[in-house]
Amino acid sequence: MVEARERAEGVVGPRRYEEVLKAARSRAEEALRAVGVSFSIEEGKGFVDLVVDVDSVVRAAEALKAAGFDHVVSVTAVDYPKRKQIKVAYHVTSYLDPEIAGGIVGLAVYLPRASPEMPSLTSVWVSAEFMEREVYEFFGVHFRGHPDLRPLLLVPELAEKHPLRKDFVVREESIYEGVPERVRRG
Amino acid sequence: MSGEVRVYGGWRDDLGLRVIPSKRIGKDVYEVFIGPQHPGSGHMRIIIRVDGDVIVEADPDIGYVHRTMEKLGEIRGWIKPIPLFERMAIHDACNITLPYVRAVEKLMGVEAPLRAKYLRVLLCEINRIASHLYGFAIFSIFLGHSTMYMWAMGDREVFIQLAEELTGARLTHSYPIPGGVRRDIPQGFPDMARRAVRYMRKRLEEYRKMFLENPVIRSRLEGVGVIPKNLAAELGLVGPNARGSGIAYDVRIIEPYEVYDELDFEVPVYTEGDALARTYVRVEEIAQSLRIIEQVVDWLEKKPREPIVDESIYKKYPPLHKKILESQGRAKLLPWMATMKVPAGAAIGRGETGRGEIIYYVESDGGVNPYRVRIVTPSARNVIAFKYALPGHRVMDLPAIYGSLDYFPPEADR
Amino acid sequence: MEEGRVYLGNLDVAAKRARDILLGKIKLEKVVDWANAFSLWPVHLTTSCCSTEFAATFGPRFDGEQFGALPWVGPRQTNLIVIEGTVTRKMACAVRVTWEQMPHPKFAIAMGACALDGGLFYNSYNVVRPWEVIPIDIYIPGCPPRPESVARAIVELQRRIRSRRVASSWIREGWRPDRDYVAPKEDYCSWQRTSSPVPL
Amino acid sequence: MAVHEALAAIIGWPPIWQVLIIGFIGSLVVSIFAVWFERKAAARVQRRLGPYWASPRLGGLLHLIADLARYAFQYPIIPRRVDVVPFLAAPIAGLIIALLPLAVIPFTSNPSYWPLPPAAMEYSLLIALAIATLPPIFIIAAGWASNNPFAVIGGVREAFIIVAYELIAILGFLGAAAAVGSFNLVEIVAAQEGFKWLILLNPIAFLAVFIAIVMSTSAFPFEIPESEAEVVAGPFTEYSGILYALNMGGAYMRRFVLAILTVLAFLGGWQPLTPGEGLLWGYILPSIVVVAKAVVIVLAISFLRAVYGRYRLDQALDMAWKILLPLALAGIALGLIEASIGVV
Repeated sequence: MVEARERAEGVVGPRRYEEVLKAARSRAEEALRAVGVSFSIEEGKGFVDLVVDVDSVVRAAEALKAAGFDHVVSVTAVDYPKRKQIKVAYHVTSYLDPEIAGGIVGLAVYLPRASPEMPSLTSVWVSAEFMEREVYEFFGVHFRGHPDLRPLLLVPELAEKHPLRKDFVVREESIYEGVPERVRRG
Repeated sequence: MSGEVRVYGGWRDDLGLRVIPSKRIGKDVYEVFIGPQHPGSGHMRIIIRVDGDVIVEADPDIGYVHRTMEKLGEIRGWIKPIPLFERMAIHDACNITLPYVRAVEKLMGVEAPLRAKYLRVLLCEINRIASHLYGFAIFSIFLGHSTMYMWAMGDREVFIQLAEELTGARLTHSYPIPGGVRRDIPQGFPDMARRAVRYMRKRLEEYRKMFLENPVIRSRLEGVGVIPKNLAAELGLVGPNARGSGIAYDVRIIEPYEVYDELDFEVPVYTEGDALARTYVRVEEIAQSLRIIEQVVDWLEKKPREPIVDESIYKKYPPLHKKILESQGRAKLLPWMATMKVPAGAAIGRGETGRGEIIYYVESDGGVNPYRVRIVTPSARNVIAFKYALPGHRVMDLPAIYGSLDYFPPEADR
Repeated sequence: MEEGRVYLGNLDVAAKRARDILLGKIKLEKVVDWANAFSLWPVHLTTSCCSTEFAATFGPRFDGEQFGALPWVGPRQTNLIVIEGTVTRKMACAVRVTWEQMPHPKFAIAMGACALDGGLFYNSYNVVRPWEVIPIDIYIPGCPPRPESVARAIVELQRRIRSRRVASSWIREGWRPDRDYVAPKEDYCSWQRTSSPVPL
Repeated sequence: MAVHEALAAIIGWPPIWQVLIIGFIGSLVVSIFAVWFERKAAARVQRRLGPYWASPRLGGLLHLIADLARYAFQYPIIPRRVDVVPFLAAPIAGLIIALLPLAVIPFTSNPSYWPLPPAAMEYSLLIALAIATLPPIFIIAAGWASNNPFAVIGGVREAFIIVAYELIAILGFLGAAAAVGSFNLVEIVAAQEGFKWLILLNPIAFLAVFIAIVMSTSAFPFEIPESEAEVVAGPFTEYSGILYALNMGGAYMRRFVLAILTVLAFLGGWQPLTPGEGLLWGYILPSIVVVAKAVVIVLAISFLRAVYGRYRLDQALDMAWKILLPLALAGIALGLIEASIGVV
């Protein structure tokens, strides 16, 4: 049993999440500064977003990966029609580095809403592959260099409409939709 | 006292990194569409390309149960998404809604009282056992072991009944609400829970004899679907699948939410990374959940009854509802909650469901509806494992690997 | 080809007469209905999360097999389809294809509020109503329905088959007149043509 | 000779009525009972009721009749893409040939009720084995004619399994024949007089034969060709209605026929009964004893479903070639040693 415990490196004990987040944040900031990527910070509750330029996102991602952030938790996209922007945030964290394990740091970019396009980070983080496909179909963000950019969840005709954008409106609550006419009864 | 990691295993020391074969596409490679109407697929489709009897490429085609949770979450206020989201993993309802509730609580700045936290943990652990047993049942029917399916299904009913006693619903509990829980424990619940715990401990031994140590089952699982630690971290697998590969990661100890830092339990980790290791992780987790249930029930019995909703919410209760809450221990949902506004900001709430880490990214613009709810369920993160774990295995290994990953499509498709 | 008829006879007439004798004269009707009622094998098609309760129905506590219902693997060998909850656009095609693969007489149970009118997902953009896709015999309300109500639906379907002679009349007529009004298959399966899986 | 006399002679010819009565009707009843037992025993192990409400007093036995009747009257679908003639012929031919070994198996030591003339009886074990190994060909044909990927995979698996188990079954029976020194089933039974049953004298060969039967009729834990988790219903995926019932019935009937052969070779046949004169004592009672023993074997195989999962194909083949084949050879060696010592 003792040997097995030694074999499993990176065993994390219980700790306060705030400390982990702080460590992860300073590690990420250092990593970005080291490669000379300028960034701004957006605070969230339980995470922090580092906003970078589209041009430097690959370099920033590689730096974060090298700093120990080994997998993507979520590729989160948010549509801001008023600002005409779409925010794409790669929320990453670490499994293997016990110091920052679990601290969520976001690598965010703002894309123009009319033609959202950015380089794919699948080559850096394999775990982003399916999530990028999801963002592609729901927001229409085109990921350059993605190995297999197809709709994941939706049928193709629906994926063209990008349902999670704010201008795709679903019927509001309390309006009951009647029987569709195309069903011929009796 | 708190959770600690405990590393088990070591029955196979010789497992190194498994090399994924390169994509050999030749003339004799043919395509097999497995699903969605297929006994070994559930509600998804896996397109596999087979060379002889060996899978060379696998392409999970999901989305057959995509019910647009993220979009509907944006138009239904802050309370009504709770019953909506628990349809993702209906047999793990408390675990899957609690992180959303916690994210909303973070934005609102309220916190559940201690008793409510214990009650949440109680239902979470009951649900975790039920979820593991369900996965266990599906897994064993994939391997053709119908008796284990029936046993696990039957024992799951024990915990469903326990949850029903606590919340009033078999599966869809909608138990945690922002700032508390809906109900206190009913009369006689602690004894019932202890009986269930004793029963389940006995049954786990029988599971070992019947299933885990069955030579046929072991030969199907040992060394099958090996995901080494590095690959598991690279793919971002979660839950028992990561812990079966030697990654000591559990949200309950990474970010001890509710009262998990006051409870004594272990997080089992196996280092082999094969299907058997993942199965053993689940079995050990059931045993640990039983421990937690015992502790929580003891605590609840010892402490006197306190309010189970936050004070800021309790203040807004009309007198009649206050009386119901104090006498019967039922917290009513009030009309103002349907149109309540939440301060602007973004929060990430996360928790450990039976299948692993779930993450809610909730963004508010200060309105009556969430501006954006991004849900990353454990199955949605595990689905990538099909693409990387299946190649190199035989077709008959597909159900073994599928079952050991404990993948639940409605959860992955959201 | 008049001579041919001397030797072979009119096969249609002969088959019809044989069918009449089998079903009418010998009172096989009752046997057929009884057999169909007590041998309702649901096909394995899980459409949504009601499948957990469906699985519980056939677990040891509720044991759906006591009514003779045995969940079976392939559609060709079954005669009952249970829509287990929401049917999405992608799944609708699978439901329809599975229904068409089943030999008649066949029956359908729609389980859950989503299968009635969408339930919680009534205004979702990806949900279709199963009664547009296939003809349904029995609806079970609930979200999700308890296993008892699934068992109740099976018993109710048995009663209906036996009292209304559904199965035998279906075999006699060759089709079921009150059960053909669903939308055309193209409505649900058109996406399969347009979507292109990875070329081999 | 008048026509009706000729007809009566043909119907009264022992091989024919043996195939028709014991074979068809008997094995139909046995298969229904075996399926019922399989479901009911599994239900008991799994703490539930099993089929029940069609006939509460009979313990739900009528549910199986209902299943059969439902299959019989359901509309059989013949998909457009199948090869029609083999698709239709395979289940029927498979069923008939599965029953044909009964045309050469003696159920009594009374020569007047033997299906073959005494001279031909010398090789009855070999003839029966030769016919008994034929039906899987038709399962493969069914799979290939279906033109469905799952059916084709199932057919290929069946082919793999045949190659593995056929040799073991034959070698296992040879172990019995070697011990007695004869291929005559009557002599093999006669040699087991006085409870010197070959299952006791040569348990190795019996074990090999038993597992070979389990494998050949794709029962658990070797239910690989029809393994539902990957290949739906295997070779029978496209079959519906009565054609599927024939296919499934064929498997159980094959199990029953092979069990009868095993009873004669290892379990002392009609012993402890000594067949006498007359139809009742000379034929009916001995055959009832044989069938009863065979039913025990069939039920034992059915019960395995409740205990085991299924092996992987390569593991099953591994087991067949690396463990069972040496086992069967050891059975022959043991039989030869016993024959030379004179135990039997």
